[in-house]
Amino acid sequence: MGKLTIGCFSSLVGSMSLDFAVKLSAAAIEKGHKVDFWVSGNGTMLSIKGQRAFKDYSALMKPVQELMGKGLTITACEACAEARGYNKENTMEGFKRHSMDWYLASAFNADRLLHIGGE
Amino acid sequence: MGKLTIGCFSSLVGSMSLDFAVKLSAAAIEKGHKVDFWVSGNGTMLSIKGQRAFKDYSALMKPVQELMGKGLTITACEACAEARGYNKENTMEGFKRHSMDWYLASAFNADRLLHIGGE
Amino acid sequence: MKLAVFVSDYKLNVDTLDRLKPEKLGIILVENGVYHATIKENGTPSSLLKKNANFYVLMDDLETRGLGSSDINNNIKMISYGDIVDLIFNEYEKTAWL
Amino acid sequence: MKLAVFVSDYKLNVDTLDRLKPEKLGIILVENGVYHATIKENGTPSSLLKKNANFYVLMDDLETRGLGSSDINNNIKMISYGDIVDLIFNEYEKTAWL
Amino acid sequence: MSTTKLGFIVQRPPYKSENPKLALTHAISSQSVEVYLNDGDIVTADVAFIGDGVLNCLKNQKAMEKYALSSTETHIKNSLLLDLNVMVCKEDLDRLGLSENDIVMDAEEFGAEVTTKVVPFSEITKMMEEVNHLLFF
Amino acid sequence: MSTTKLGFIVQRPPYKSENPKLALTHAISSQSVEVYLNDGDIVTADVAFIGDGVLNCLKNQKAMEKYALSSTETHIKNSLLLDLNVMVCKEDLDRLGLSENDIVMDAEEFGAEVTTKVVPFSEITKMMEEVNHLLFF
Repeated sequence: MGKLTIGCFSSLVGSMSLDFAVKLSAAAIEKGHKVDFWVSGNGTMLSIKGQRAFKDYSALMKPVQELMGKGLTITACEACAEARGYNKENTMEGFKRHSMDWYLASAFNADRLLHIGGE
Repeated sequence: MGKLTIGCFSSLVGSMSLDFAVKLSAAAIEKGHKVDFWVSGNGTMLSIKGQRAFKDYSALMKPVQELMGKGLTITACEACAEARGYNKENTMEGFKRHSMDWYLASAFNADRLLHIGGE
Repeated sequence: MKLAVFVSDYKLNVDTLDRLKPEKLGIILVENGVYHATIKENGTPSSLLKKNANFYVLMDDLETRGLGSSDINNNIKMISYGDIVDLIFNEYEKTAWL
Repeated sequence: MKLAVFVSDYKLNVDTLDRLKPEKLGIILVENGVYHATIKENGTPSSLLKKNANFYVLMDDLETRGLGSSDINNNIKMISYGDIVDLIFNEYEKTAWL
Repeated sequence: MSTTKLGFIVQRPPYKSENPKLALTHAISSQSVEVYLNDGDIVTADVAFIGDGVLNCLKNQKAMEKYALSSTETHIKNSLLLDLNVMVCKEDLDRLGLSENDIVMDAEEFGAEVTTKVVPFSEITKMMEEVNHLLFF
Repeated sequence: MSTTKLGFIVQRPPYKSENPKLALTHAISSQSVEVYLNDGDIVTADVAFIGDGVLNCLKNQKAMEKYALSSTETHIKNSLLLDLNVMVCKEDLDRLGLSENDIVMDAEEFGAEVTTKVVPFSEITKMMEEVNHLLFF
């Protein structure tokens, strides 16, 4: 089994790139791989607590929490989050916050890296 | 003097579309026009309080607060905000929250409408 | 109608502008749309500039990107945010951000 | 190198894919990239399908958009999220999301 | 008593961006805008799908099954149910090899009385001329 | 003691998206990644601008003056200061009518010892072959 590091940068909530990354993480964990998930830029929107699940909007908080329970490590870029008003207090429990070098460190021993930076 | 309604929907924090809309609002108010500003979709990111001003990121909280002092009316789509975890408690003071019909009501008697929905 | 169209991208992913034929057309280049005012790919100016329209480019967005007045085509007027406000209210009736 | 490229848009605003010439190329159509698998503009399949590559399309993203297996070109393999995981780990060495 | 007409123009495919769906939800909100207005004043919303935006209209979208997300198809049906004028550009359907059989044409199962109108681009141009304000998505 | 090489490829112009800047700030963070690693283990970051991404490299960007935002130019200079390998595709500069005079070639004023390398696309392909992982922006 291998290690997959996923970075999701620019994904809009409401686009499907974060949805894609979460589903891919689930599939990889299901197959026994280790997954590190990094969100930066607008991807940090995924980290805030208190997101409400409406059927008209991508609602990823619950799937992310379930994956954390199955071993997903998920980390938000601290500066990108703070700039957007996402601070330590309003971050979802279990969601880590680090500086950008965390992502590169995760890439260091990753077997595969999928960087979703387009847009 | 006229009334300008601006809607900014999909703008990323970090793109320049919200920056554009804020600067255009300032220029219109400077010339004596009334400006209504509606944010929906990811544009609702503008409404959260506690955004930190780093020089690497668009920092629009202070300019928006100054414009509110000069008469800008600014309103976020309530559902779009709630879906993203922006609730009443973490909304910037003076930033209104309404359902989508507020935007259309503002358009009703607007002399001009600039809808920034692209992307 | 008198229509002011805002172009904010260099590579447009819609063809709407080619299909709009208003009585009066203004094209306001903002954000990455400003590259249309300056870049000549393989020596050729942007095809957007061939349209029968009045062209404007936002000075702030040119300068942000390291571009300036010396780079722009001479049928394009350099404007400020205040000028955009006046254009919208006085010269055009409707706006379109593509 | 053995490269898996993810295409997530129908109208691409970069030309990178045309310039990549890896030893082995996989093109995985996801999100709005799935339209390349089905749409024939004016009767012609997407030019992307002319590339010398293995083509895959994510079933979930096809079906989300109202498309299905009957719509896709027959050189394209329909795959699941689990299949993507296997492709990444077993068939390709590096990935690129354009 | 006056009427302000808005034209919503959807130019891009669904899902990659939230915009096409927001176009529809905002257009639908024209039905409740009266709470803000004086008696007799109204706002109307016409919706036109052009360019690759016509891909929003494909039938059998499984967004709810696959991503737990309401589909753009559902929002088009809601728009018809609320008697919005929904237009789809014929030239773009032709270009993409699509016909009326492929797209959402009605919401009869919800009791909607109006249907989607497949029209030449010239009809959409006419709508754009007639409305007070344009909103491009 | 081992090295993991990352290739950062910037394909799009600056400012409209935050991505080109995030490419540079993430590449720069390769300089501090050792805190997470064992002694002698390192991560290197090569940065290549291709396609319209070469527009990131224009000189005299006034983002700070106009929008109170640090410019992409500044981040490129920081990258040079930290000895990152910064490459710019020659074919794309040519296509866009740009030369070395138009772009950020050094950060001498900060004491940087390395300069931007204008190279044919084939050199960038070679880098892509050599690195362990690719990150496209």
